[in-house]
Amino acid sequence: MELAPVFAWFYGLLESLGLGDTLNEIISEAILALVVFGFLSLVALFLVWWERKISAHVQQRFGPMMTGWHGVIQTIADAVKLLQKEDITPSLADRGVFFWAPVICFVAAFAAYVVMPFGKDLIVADLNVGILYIIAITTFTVISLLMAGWGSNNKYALLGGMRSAAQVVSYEVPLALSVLGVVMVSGSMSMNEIVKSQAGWAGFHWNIFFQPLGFVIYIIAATAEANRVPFDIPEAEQELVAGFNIEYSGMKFAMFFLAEFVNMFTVSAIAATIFLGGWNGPFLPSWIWFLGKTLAMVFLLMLFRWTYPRLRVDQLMEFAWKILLPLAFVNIIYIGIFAKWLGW
Amino acid sequence: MTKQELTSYIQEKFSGEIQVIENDQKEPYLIIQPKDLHRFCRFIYDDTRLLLTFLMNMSGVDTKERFEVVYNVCSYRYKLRLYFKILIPYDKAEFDTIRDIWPVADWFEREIWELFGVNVNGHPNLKRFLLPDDWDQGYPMRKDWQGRDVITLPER
Amino acid sequence: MGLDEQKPGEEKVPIYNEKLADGNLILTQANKILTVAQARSLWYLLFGTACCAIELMATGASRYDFDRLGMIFRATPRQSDLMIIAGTITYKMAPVVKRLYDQMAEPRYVLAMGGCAIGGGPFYYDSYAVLRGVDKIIPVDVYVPGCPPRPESLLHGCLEVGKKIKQQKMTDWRKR
Amino acid sequence: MAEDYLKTEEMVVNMGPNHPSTHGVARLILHLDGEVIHEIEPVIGYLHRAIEKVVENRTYAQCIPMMDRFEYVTAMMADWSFALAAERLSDIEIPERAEYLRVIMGELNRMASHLLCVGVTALDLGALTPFLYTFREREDILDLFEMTCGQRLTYNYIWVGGVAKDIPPEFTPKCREFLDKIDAKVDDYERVLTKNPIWLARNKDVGMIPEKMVYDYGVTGPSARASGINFDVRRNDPYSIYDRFDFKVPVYHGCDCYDRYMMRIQEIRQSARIVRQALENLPEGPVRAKVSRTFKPKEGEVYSRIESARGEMGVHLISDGSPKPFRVRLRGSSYSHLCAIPEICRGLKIADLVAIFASLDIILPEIDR
Repeated sequence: MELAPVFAWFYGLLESLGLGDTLNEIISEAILALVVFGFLSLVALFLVWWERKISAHVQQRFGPMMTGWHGVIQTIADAVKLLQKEDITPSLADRGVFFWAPVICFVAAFAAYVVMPFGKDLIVADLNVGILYIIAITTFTVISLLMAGWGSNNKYALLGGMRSAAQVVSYEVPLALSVLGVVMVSGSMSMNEIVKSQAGWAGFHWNIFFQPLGFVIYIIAATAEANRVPFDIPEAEQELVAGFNIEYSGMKFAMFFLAEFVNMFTVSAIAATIFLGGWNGPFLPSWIWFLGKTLAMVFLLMLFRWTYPRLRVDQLMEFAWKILLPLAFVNIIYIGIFAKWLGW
Repeated sequence: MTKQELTSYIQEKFSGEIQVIENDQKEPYLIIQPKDLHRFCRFIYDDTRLLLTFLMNMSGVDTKERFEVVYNVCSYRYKLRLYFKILIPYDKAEFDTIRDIWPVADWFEREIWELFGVNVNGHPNLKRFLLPDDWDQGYPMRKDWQGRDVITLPER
Repeated sequence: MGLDEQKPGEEKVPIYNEKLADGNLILTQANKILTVAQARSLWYLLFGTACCAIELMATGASRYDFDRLGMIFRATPRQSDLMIIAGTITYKMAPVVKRLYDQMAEPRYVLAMGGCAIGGGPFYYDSYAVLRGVDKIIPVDVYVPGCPPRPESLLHGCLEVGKKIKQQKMTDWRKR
Repeated sequence: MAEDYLKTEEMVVNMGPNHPSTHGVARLILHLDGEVIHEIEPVIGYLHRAIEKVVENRTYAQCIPMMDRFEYVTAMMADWSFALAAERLSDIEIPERAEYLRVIMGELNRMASHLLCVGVTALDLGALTPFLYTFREREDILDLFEMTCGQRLTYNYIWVGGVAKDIPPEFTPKCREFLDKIDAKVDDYERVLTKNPIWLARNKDVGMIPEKMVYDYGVTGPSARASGINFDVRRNDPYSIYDRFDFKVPVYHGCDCYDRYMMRIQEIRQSARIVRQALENLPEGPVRAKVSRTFKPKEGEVYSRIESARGEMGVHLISDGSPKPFRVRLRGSSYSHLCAIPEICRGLKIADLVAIFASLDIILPEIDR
């Protein structure tokens, strides 16, 4: 069952109330925002639980079992507990910066979903620079991490913030270049257009089949963007204790924590959208296809997390600039040649 | 090289200055004069027939009559072991450092300084090691030491 | 226990906690949810000094698996709820333990694991360096004896912490 | 001058005593330039429980539990080294079966310790999963110990004059079962780690301990053998009955963290070989010589050394003929290893420090005692 008609019906209902166009617009946007926010919060909570379960089963454990059926409401208990925790601001911290860092992180993580096509016609705003907007807005995360690192007035946090800044800035380049390959082929930066350009051919028109190299580069860079192992040096537990969030407790920490998982969902959703055909797929409703593909990508990232050790900070930089970046250029040249001469 | 050969070889080189104590455990101990310590260590470290390049252990002992510092060295090349000790009288509780030969002796000496109160000449880094920074109860490993908050095990 | 059974001399407990029937259902349920959430998500501080730390690691590992109870380790005291004192605390270490406890955010709980943390253990006699019981510097909620305790008894101790939390009332927090 | 503009202030970071990767309570004061370590100043003593002083007031039988606490990761070895020292000071004839049991327990404990080390190294480098895999096998070994002496960690099993009690009849089949599967399990760990490019990048050519530094700092055991020093107390200065077993002493020449890791993997395999041989030849008979409760060794002093899991463990025991030891000096190999850390880590990064710390398998009770 497609979800787009539901929203259309609802909008029709709103119009029939006769509140005037401006008010209609405001109310519907607000409701949409709430729906997306609620959905993403649920997804983040689910992902935390899922990650714990996957890690447990990879490691021959059970994972959360006590709270709810197989621990499904474990993360809700965690969230409720974190809400109750004392909110500590270190006395020497830079209060303003310390306070706003998690907020910015949280907002940046959620704002990317404005242009995400959840399904057929299921998009909050189809910007014509959609993918550019997403890349821009997710980079805000690094600002918040830097702020957290600086504002905490803790050396470990500072090191973590610096590391994350260096890392995200470096990996942004190959990431953007790998996305550029897709944009070159589809000829548009709108997320909807990109999805539509991959329709048909029973799935064989997905970008992953034409640009496997681009996909690999994207996945690697995206793992780094989401600060996941093997690229999780900003919060490397064994080196920097907890990295940038070392001084955060209670709800502020929960915001970082949820934002991290939302970020992971974001990069997976982008991968699903631009490489795996987005919501395209037969038989099932489009939003199920989208969710399924995204969760498959999340699963892949989680398997990375529980298999690999982490890289050292200089190796990380080397990998970005010496290997990924040239590869990304190769990818672009290859796409340029093929797109030009073979006329995809 | 057997243990007897080893001790006699060293005794030849340091004629008369070194006393050898044989004990039941077939582990002869050499007794070195504290003033010879550095020269002796340098010799056994450099001598090509010994190459006792490996300092295993240094233990401080309070024998109720004097302090002793026992050195255990061994050689990986020739699979030798050598134990020697220096005797330090209570009234002149000091000995020379050998941390320029074996850097690891730095820590061993610091420990002996801290727990026994034997001064180490030429050691640049004599500061609190195992005990808390605000420790003010003397040298706990001495036999006559009485601690403020030590509860002794009752005899049965 | 209903109100009717309350004997005259007994200390009066806050009504909203004990009485369900008389319209205070929401507060009681909220209290229950809040405390259960706390009890089921005890993130413990990764803190171990001696032998018990190895058993603590073993408890977190596959066979015993702390995660079943929703317990995961956090390396920083700010984000942890439960401090498991695993091992001997010496006089040199005591200020550090105190400081870590102070850094933890309320509500916080302490579990003393093993003989050394409870009362000095085998080092009670003759040792000049061991703090005889961590409860001399920080309040302890649950003691788990053993040298070191088996992982099962540690898990039991953690469940006991959970039980203790569930008995709390919302008004108790102010007092802490 | 460009250097003048780019000169940054040194940052002093206090790592520990409570830090996830200091394996206990080591405190390292790091002087950093960005991520690069200029200088490390180890501060120890946070676990100084005065074991050496305590045992001066204990009888020899009461000393053994203290030895367990001195080195809890390989407590069997610690018991053994103390018992060995006390036995050398007297002329107790150890029953044959007891010697075999000591070897079996010691080698099993070595395997448990190496499993812990490999797992913790992986954990410190960010891979949590191998850590849980190695702990899974470690639990099987602990089951065997528990079956024998009732404790999982502090065994109090190897006594002066033998071992505390005989193994139960179900020990041998269980142990064989474990030995049959451990090789495959070690292969599993190797599949996860050995060829993993990230693992190689993090470990290869990191934390070099050249031969000179081995001598300077008294690095022993697997860490020395990974630097090309072909020396094993079990083979070169055999104690107990190690001369009867056929085993290889693996030697690597890479001097880096990776070879120290490989060293431990190989030693697990070799230990399994020794245990298998010992089980094969286990004779019948008593397990403890007649040693009275107030055991009095002869007057004298002795230094006994055994090959513990992380290097040479020595006990310098001085007896004055009374039922209590006069002076005991415990030498743990981590003592020298931690002493060498500042030298090894100079100019490396924080992440390397963590890898080196883990690969040297430093545990603090050995150092602080």
